[in-house]
Order: sequence, then structure tokens, then C-alpha cells
Amino acid sequence: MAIKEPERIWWKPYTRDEKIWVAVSLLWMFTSFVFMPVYHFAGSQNPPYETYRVSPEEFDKLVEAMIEKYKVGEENGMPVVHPDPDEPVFIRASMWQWYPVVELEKGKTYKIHLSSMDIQHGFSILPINMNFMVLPNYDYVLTLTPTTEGEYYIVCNEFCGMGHHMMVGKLYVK
Amino acid sequence: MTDEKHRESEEEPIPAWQLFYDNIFLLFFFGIAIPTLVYTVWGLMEIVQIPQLPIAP
Amino acid sequence: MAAEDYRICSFTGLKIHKPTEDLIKWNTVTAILFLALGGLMGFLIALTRWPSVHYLSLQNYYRYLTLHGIDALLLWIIFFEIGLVYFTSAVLLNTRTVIPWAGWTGYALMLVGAVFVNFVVFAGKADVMFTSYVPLQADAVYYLGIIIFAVGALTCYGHFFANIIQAKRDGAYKHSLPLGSFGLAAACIIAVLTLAHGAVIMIPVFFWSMGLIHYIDPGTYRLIFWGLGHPSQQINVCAMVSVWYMISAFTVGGKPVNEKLSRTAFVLYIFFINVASEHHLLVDPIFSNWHKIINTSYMMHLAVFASMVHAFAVPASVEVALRNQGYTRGLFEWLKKAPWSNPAFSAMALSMVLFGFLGGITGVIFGTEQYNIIRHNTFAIPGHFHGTVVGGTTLAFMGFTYLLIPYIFRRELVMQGMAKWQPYVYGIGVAILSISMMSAGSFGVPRRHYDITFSGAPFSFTFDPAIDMFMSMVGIGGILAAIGGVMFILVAMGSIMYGKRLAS
Amino acid sequence: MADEKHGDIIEAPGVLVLSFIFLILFVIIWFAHLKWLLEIWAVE
Repeated sequence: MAIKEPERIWWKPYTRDEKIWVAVSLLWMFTSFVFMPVYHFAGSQNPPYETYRVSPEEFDKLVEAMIEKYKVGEENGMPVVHPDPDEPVFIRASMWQWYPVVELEKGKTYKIHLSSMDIQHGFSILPINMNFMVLPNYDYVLTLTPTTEGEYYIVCNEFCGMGHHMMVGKLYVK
Repeated sequence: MTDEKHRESEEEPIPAWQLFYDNIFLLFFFGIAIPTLVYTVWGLMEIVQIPQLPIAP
Repeated sequence: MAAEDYRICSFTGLKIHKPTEDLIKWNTVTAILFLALGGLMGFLIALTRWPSVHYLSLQNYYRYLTLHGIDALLLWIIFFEIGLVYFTSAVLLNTRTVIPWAGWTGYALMLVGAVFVNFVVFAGKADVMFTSYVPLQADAVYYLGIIIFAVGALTCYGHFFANIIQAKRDGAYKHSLPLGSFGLAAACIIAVLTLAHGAVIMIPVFFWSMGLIHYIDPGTYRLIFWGLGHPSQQINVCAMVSVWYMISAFTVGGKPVNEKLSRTAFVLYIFFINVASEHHLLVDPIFSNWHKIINTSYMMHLAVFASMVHAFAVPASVEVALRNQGYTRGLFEWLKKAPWSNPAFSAMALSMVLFGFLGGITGVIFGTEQYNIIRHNTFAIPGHFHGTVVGGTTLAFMGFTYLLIPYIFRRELVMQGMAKWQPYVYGIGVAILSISMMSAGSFGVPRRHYDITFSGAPFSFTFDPAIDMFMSMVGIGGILAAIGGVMFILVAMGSIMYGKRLAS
Repeated sequence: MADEKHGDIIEAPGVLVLSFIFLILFVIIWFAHLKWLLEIWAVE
């Protein structure tokens, strides 16, 4: 009984049903757990691991330098940039905007740097549904290859104060 | 392990694994040590090793 | 210890020590009151996420969401678990609580901390969510409340070890703890680790909120906070699983089919389940892939394996017990003849189904580092943990309350007709809530979000129209779960206050 | 029950069947997520 002390020696062999269940559970767990390292080498969707320290001021300067160099227009008062695929792309999170609007080319690989000016934010590309954390004082570098054209939106999905639900940015893939 | 007093009365020895499972404080030690090392200490080591952004102005 | 301090329980034959009984009573009642408060908040939040109702104001939504997390996830569950600590370390062993005054001190500290936190959130000075990620800052009283609560909880969880040491000295058990107590031992070990992480991070953050420290590294905060935040849920898992075993024993006389198997699963929990905290950091900057993979893959799957073992062993104990009672025809006669109208039993059965099918499966999947990219911080995550913590732990604890009322409070259940239906109403409500949250989350609907029409935003994104149905089902599931919750509060508090007294 | 027989009997056939239903569902849901994962952009 689970509510009484067991007999003196309870280290006993398994019954057949226990053996079967333990074996199939272990087998399935083994499959599921080798998936992570195998997909890490074989697959193309993995959490990025390139990361640096950067102060908000430094990051802000990098964002502004990129806008000056690659600005192609404005939308809703926000600059639109079309960066060169060989150059790093910077997207800045702050309460409560994603800045600036970025145009990417389909099939090209970009290094997208994410950092926050103030508190933690969540970077969620919709409707493709890819999600990453954005922290102040850290730079998270996504090596991203957009494979479908269209208009995408960046929604904040980590609570960041009363304007959280208004924190929406935009991303084009052309 | 303080086994003497059981051995007097009963003949069959208790399997070693059973003694291990009954030793709550040994389990306690491993239960604290494993996650602290593998998760916390390793994580902190990675945090202090993060480099500065090389292209920062 | 004088013999007159003990009574013999007429249902279970257990020897119950008077101070232990009082500690269990007070902790359980406090837990139920916080469940009522947390549940009310949850109900209002569900109504707000129902798009055509959208009930709360912006400010109250985030305030009540913070409070819902604190009251329902932390206070209800931990107060109840402290009751279980005394039940399994003293009552099950037919022995006493060694230092009752320490139990009362712990209780008082937890209560003071809980009141502080509730007060400061209601006052609008801590709209920081359950996670309070720095540099988002709450009032210092908030962190102080959490610290006081944690110190109290640590005192009580620590009491478990004092009790079992004394019990062994007194000869209350010879070699092995009963499985129910062993499960709680696992919970208490994890609790010590959890609360140690809490102290390491919450004390500096408290000083930071008072201006004495100028900078808290957000990456370090996340690492250590989740050393607190996720293991606190693993305490619940261990406590819940041992509650399953105990309910099986008390209601149908089930005994673990194989002590070795069940205990191995608990040992795997103790060693490996805590590193699953890494789930929360899978799409964070900072940590290397190997930190993520080792912690979630190699380690975590051993703990998941343990859960699959329990998922087999607990119902197997029920099946074996019922087969021994003569229900042996075919594969499932025992299942048909199980005591489905006993709310303790049905709560346990539903808790296992909801925990396994909804919370468990999705927990493993969302905890895989690649899958986490498509689920992190979406509404699927609350969908997952409402399956584990609400459908699993809360329902199991509700079932155990139906046993504590006769055994410890010595009262007969009132409104037994309602009690019979309560686990089903609540369970179905939670299932609808959880499934619809996960479905909406798979379209990318964010969690902790006031308005998914993004009114006032510079750009407006429109979700797939399918989510309207799922978000409405969140509201409907929330209403059904709230009805089930009210039924539980009425039955439990009604029985505790007005139930017919049972002779000892 | 006799100990020597312990290794050969199936004590809980009903639960074993239910457990397999659970496992099959687990595998199906797992692969559904793999399909979702493959639909997103390449990132590393």
C-alpha cells in the first residue's frame, strides 16, 4: 500500500506488462531525445546561439547607422530599410515599438541582431510563428533565411507594460 | 550504512539499490548537486563568458 | 508524548496526533481560500480573452493576471502541499509532528508573505506578472513578501525531514518510507533546491528595488528565476503523483504493483526533473546549444520516462485492486465498475488523464529546443501548464480534500450530489480551456496579451479567423471551470464548517 | 503472488492497452509539431 511501509524487501523483478511498458517508454524517449542533437546538425530550424554583450547606447548607434545607409522609405512614420544581405541587420525593441521596418530578400541569408533598449521583450514573427527572446544588454543574432514572400508582423509576446499590446512592427520579404 | 540491527533478526540481505533508495539524505545530496551543477553553475559560467559585440561602435 | 494527544482514525486506522491535525487543517483551509481568490481572477481573465466579451480594463487585466499566478499557482498549491507534508510525514507513519511551533512559525511567515504580495499587487504597485523579469520593477514590498513566504515554506518543507528522522528513531518505520511519503520526500528535496534558487535571486532583486543595488543582469535573473519557477512546479508533480498513489490506496485499496518501479520513477524525478527549467530559456540569447540540449534532452527525458512509468503504475494499482475484488471479466470490466461517483476517485482519474494527455505530451514537445521556436510565449504555453497544474495538480488536490474532510476534519461531506459531479464539471472546463489555448497558440496568439486586435498599434496584424472560435472557447472553458471551482469551494468549505461531525 | 511467477504474468492488461493509446497519441502529436516546424523559415 502506498500508505503503509512496504515489505522488508521490495526490490523485486518486474511483471511482463511492466517490462513491456518500460521498454516502449524508453524507446520512445530515446527517439525523442536523440532528435534534438541530430536535428541540431541535420535540420535547418534551430535556436540560434550567437550572442554578445552590447549596451543600449551602442546598439542604438548601430541601428541609426543602418537606417542612414539603407533607408528606402517611410511607413506610418517609421523608416523602412532595405539592407544588403552581407551586412548585419539591427532590429531594436523598446517600449513599445519594433524599429525600424525591414525589407528582406527571399532566399538570402541575413544576420539579424536583436536587442532591447529598456526591458525584456518577445520577438514573434507572425503569421509564420517564430519566437525569440529579446533582452536588454544582450545581442541575439539570428542567422535567418526567409523562404516565403509576403508581409510579416513582429508582435511582442513578453509582457512589457501597459502598451504591450500596441507593440507591433513590420517585416517585408520580397 | 547502519545495517547491523536489521541483520540480526533477518537472514536475507537487503539489495544495495533498495538501501540506496531508502537513504533519503543521499538522494537529497544528488537531487541538489546534479541540477545545481548542470543547470545553474554551467549556466552562470556561460553568462560570464559572453563576449562584447565586436562591431560595436 | 502523552497517549491522549493521539486519536485513532475510524476510517483508516491511522494514529493522528492533535497538533499535526491542527496544522493540516489550517494549511488546507488557507489553501482553499487562496484557490477561491486565484480562481476568481482566472475567471475574469478568461472572460477578457474571450474576444466578444473582453471584460476587464487594460490595467486590471495585467494586475489580475499577476495575482492569478501568485494565488492559484503559488499560494493555493504550496499551502496545500504543506498540509500534505504533515500528512505524509506524521499521519501516515502513525507518529507526531516533532516541532509544532516551527510548523506554526512557518505557517505564519507564509501567510504574512502571501498577504503582503496580494496587498501590493491589488494596490497597483506590482504589475509585473508572476515572473517579474528584471528590469521590470515592482515595489520592494512585493519582493519582500515573496522572500518571507519562501522562508516560511522552507521551514515547513524542512519539517518533513525532521519528522522522518524522528519517526525512524521512534521505530515508526523500519527501513522504507511508505510510497506516499517517499513521493513527498522527493517533493521536499526539490523544494529545498527551488527555494534556495529563490533566495539567491530574490534577495538581490529586493535590494535593487530599494535602490541599494544598481543593476541586475537580466540573463542571470532568468537563469536563476527559472531555477525557482519551474522546479516549484516539479514539487507539485511529485506531490500530485504521491496523492494519486494515496487516493488509489484509500479509495479502492490499490497498492503499487511494484515498489521498485514506482520508487525508481521518483528517484529519477529527484535527480533529473529540475534541469527542465531550461525550457524557459530555449530561445533566449546567452546559453549555448549544448547547455540547452543537455539540460532538456538527455536529462529531461529521464524525468519524462519517470512520468510515463507513473502513468502506468498508478492506474495499474487501481486495476489490480479492482480485479482482486472480482471485476475480472474482459479487459475493462474493472474500469466500468470503478467508483466513479466517489469524487476523490474520479478527481484522481481525471487528473491523470488531463495531466498526461494535455499537460504531459505538450510539455515534452514544447520543451524540445527546436519546437520551442514555434511555441515560446504563445498561448500554447499557458495551455500546457493549465493541463499540468490545473487539470493535474489542482484536481488531484481537490480529490484529496474530499478524503481529508472525513479523515482530518472529521466532518461528513455536505451536498454529496454536487460533490459527485464537481470533478467532471471542473475537469471538462479545464480540458476545454487548455485545448483551446493550445490551438490558438499554434497560430501564434501571444500569452499575457490584452488585445490581440492590437488597437492603437502602428501596424495591425489580423490572425487567422479560426482563432476567434478558439478564443471564445477559452471563455467557455473558463466559465465551466469556474463553476466547477465554485462547486468545490461550496462543498469543501461547507463541509468543513457545517458538515455533520463524525465520531472518532 | 508467488515470486517465481512474478516475471511472467500480466497483472494489468487493461492499463497496458490504455497506455498504448496514450503513447500513440503522443507520437502523433509530436510529429504534427515536426510538420509545423518544417513550415517555418530557416534559422540558426
